[in-house]
Amino acid sequence: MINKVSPDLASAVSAVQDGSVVMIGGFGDAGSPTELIHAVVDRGVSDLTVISNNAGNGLVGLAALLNGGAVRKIICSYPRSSHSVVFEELYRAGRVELETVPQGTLAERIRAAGAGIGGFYTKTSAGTPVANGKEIRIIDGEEFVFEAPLKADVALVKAQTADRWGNLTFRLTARNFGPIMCMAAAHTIVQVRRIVPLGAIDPESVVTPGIFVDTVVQVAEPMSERTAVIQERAYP
Amino acid sequence: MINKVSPDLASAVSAVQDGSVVMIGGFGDAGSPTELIHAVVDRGVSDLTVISNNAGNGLVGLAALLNGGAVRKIICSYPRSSHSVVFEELYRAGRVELETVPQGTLAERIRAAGAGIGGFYTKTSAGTPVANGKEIRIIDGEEFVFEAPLKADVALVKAQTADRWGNLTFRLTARNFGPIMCMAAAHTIVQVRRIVPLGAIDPESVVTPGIFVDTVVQVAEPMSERTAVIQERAYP
Amino acid sequence: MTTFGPKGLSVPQMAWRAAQDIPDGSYVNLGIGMPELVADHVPTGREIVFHSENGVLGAGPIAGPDEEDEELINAGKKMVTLVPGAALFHHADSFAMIRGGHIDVCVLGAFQVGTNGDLANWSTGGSDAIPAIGGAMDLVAGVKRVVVLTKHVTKTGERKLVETCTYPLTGQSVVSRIYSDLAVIDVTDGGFVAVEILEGLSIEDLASLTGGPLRPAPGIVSLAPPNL
Amino acid sequence: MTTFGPKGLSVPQMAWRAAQDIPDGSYVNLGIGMPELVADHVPTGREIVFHSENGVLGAGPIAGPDEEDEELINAGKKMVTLVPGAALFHHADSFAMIRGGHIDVCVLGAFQVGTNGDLANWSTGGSDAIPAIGGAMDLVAGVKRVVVLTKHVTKTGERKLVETCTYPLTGQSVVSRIYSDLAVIDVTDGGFVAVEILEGLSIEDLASLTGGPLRPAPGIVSLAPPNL
Repeated sequence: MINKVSPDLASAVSAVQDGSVVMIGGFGDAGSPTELIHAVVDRGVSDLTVISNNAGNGLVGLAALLNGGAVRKIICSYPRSSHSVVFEELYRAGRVELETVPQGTLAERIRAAGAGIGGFYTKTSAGTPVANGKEIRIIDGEEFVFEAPLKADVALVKAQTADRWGNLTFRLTARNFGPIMCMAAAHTIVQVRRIVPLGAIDPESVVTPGIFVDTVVQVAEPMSERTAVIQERAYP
Repeated sequence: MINKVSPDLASAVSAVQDGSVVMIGGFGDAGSPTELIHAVVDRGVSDLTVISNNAGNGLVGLAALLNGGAVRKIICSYPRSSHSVVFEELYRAGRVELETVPQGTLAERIRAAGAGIGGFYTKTSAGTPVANGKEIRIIDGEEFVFEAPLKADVALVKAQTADRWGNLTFRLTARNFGPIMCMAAAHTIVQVRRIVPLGAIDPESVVTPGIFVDTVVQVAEPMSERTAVIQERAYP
Repeated sequence: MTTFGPKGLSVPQMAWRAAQDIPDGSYVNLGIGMPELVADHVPTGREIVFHSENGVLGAGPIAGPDEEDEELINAGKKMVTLVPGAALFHHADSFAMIRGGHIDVCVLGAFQVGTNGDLANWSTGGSDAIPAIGGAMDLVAGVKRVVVLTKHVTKTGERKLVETCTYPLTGQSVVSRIYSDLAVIDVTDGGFVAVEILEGLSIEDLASLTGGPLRPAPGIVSLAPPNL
Repeated sequence: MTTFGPKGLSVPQMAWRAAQDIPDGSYVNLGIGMPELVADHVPTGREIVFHSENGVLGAGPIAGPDEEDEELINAGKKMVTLVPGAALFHHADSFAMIRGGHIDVCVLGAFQVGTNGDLANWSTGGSDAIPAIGGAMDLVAGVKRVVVLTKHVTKTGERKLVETCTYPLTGQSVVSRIYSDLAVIDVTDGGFVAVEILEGLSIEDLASLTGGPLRPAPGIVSLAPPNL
């Protein structure tokens, strides 16, 4: 019998270890798996490499993980925001390493890892400093840049609904990196608002099939990172 | 105002010209855009290159197009079946060229064309005759084969529901190559059972967003290729 | 505010002007900031589908107080709405639209545009700057027509239309047209060509505020936005 | 039918034997033909999710007369059903599952298996043959564990387990285990190792029907399927 439902957050994130490469879903505060991240904060792990579109806001979620010193390196597309204070301090103090990747290249590298692609050529970043040191190939007269797949030990993702097989639906733009990160990690952990019986999700509407998911945990009412930032709440 | 709905099949397929590269959706008889193919037969075009998983069955659909002499070359993964008699005759007579591609490589090459990827590396076919003459690269100690994107002038696809913007849903395993072929063709033509008002398809459940679709035409009750083959019906 | 150069178009007027050129039926991506305003000025009767790279086609206006949903945001992280016909998808599919050449037009901001169409809009190259790229490099590499919406010069009077970009590039030879507060300028093989110019501004004055060679189009006309 | 060699397992018995080794919770792809029968013999209490490369996870049994739907087929183009928990997806996503290493086990037929685990199952290399590949090359390249279900020798007595494949390869060093009508054989760095052998058949007899070196596993046991 397949039952990917974990009883609580602490058990759910037990796959995260010192030195893990961790993908974290979300774009801005939509889709941020805040409660899963906090459970990782509680584990007290260190030396993480985080792959995420942004670099956290305020003092909760990814920012809390950074603030606790758990992160050695972050690979992201857009680390700057009006509330990315923790990241900026750590970065300027040389306490966190940053690799900036164009957003589409980030997404495609993640998908490539999930799809068994050994690398691909993209026009994105050709002729820019981002392409420095990368292999360039001329295809049909245009410059393309070689990009390698980007995989992870663990992915932390927020979705809307799951069944015990790990089939997922998402909600609005909280979908963003979730489905591809589920594909690209050796162990994918998903927090969902609702867990429904097997068969309750229309097979036509499953966004992420359960094969890409290892652990599901219910967080019925996830916190609003936006509100937490405005209220200057911190975790822990 | 955007209205991609075409009044009839003949107008719908007017983008197919002599020498066009034409993707045709379907796996077996599920998802075969039979009525669109017949409209192309009626146009009397020639010298087509067809990209499709199979090579047609009986004397309808793709087999009818082949039988009419419209196809110069077919790129597919599995041209053999118990009813692929037309293709087999033409192939043995040297009257149609065949390029056989592993099914996953076919799908990934089509997606690559749709996603602006200049080429990619896959483990599939490494060490087999299919890799002969292709670039091999060792990635993490394993042999990978370079594959180029596969694009088309026109795609013929069968879906279930469309709105006037071309948003699509599919039905069961008739989905197969449809969504990726929609992405990879300069002009995508889709036959659907139902046309619904804009907004009637749940944004969460749109499988192919309208941006990938150029023309939609209603075929409320598409023929069953399976039945046509059993009954030995021919087109025209 | 414009201490250097003549008083040009207001920001809404600039956005209005850019919006006039977007054909009916276009799929359009708007950069964060000033370009977002273009959506407010689509001419009546045109149906334009707005793409937001975080996974929306058919993004509608900014959400009203009763419509706000933190899980429905645009690329600028503002809460938005969906129009009928909208579709939602994941990031790889979203960037497949961008990189695969499916988006017709994108409107971006700029630090610098070179006479050859080079665009610099992600980093001023300062050693202390935190490099943030976002989707800009993908947009310029993949979208069919890339246009720029920008003040003609910076607040401190530096030229943004330049002979050669000195800031790190976003993309090479990608910009087709520039909508500034002073002019509409095409980027051609022969350099900057003004096709519309602010009423009362001479081509010489415009040229003096432009860092690369600039010439008037044969049929140059006045840039005449409504009051906005 | 087996005019050469001893009377071995029936096809359902072979499928039964392969099914016993599939762990609870596995994602499994079954090749077209004989391997499809493996689904009928999943031990009670195990939940196994069957993948069909034409876009299904959670493919159920062959459709009964009242359930038939021409748009719900498996990779062998037979009309099937869906089980609760099934998901549908397009071909690129389906092969991302295969090629990305997400499928645990696939069971394939074979023309030849080499002592090094090479598999040939798509073409006998005849000049008149129509080359048809399907998903086999993707499966062997991507699935975590590739096993083969095959008669030990062909109808004309040719060995299918060979020193070196002479037919065009499907993949190099990909096969982990072979379920034949005579034995269960692991493909190891040291060649073929019989772990189970048909009751009454000697290892020497089995070796004589095997094209490459074969040795018994230290704990070799009898192959004892139920009557099927």
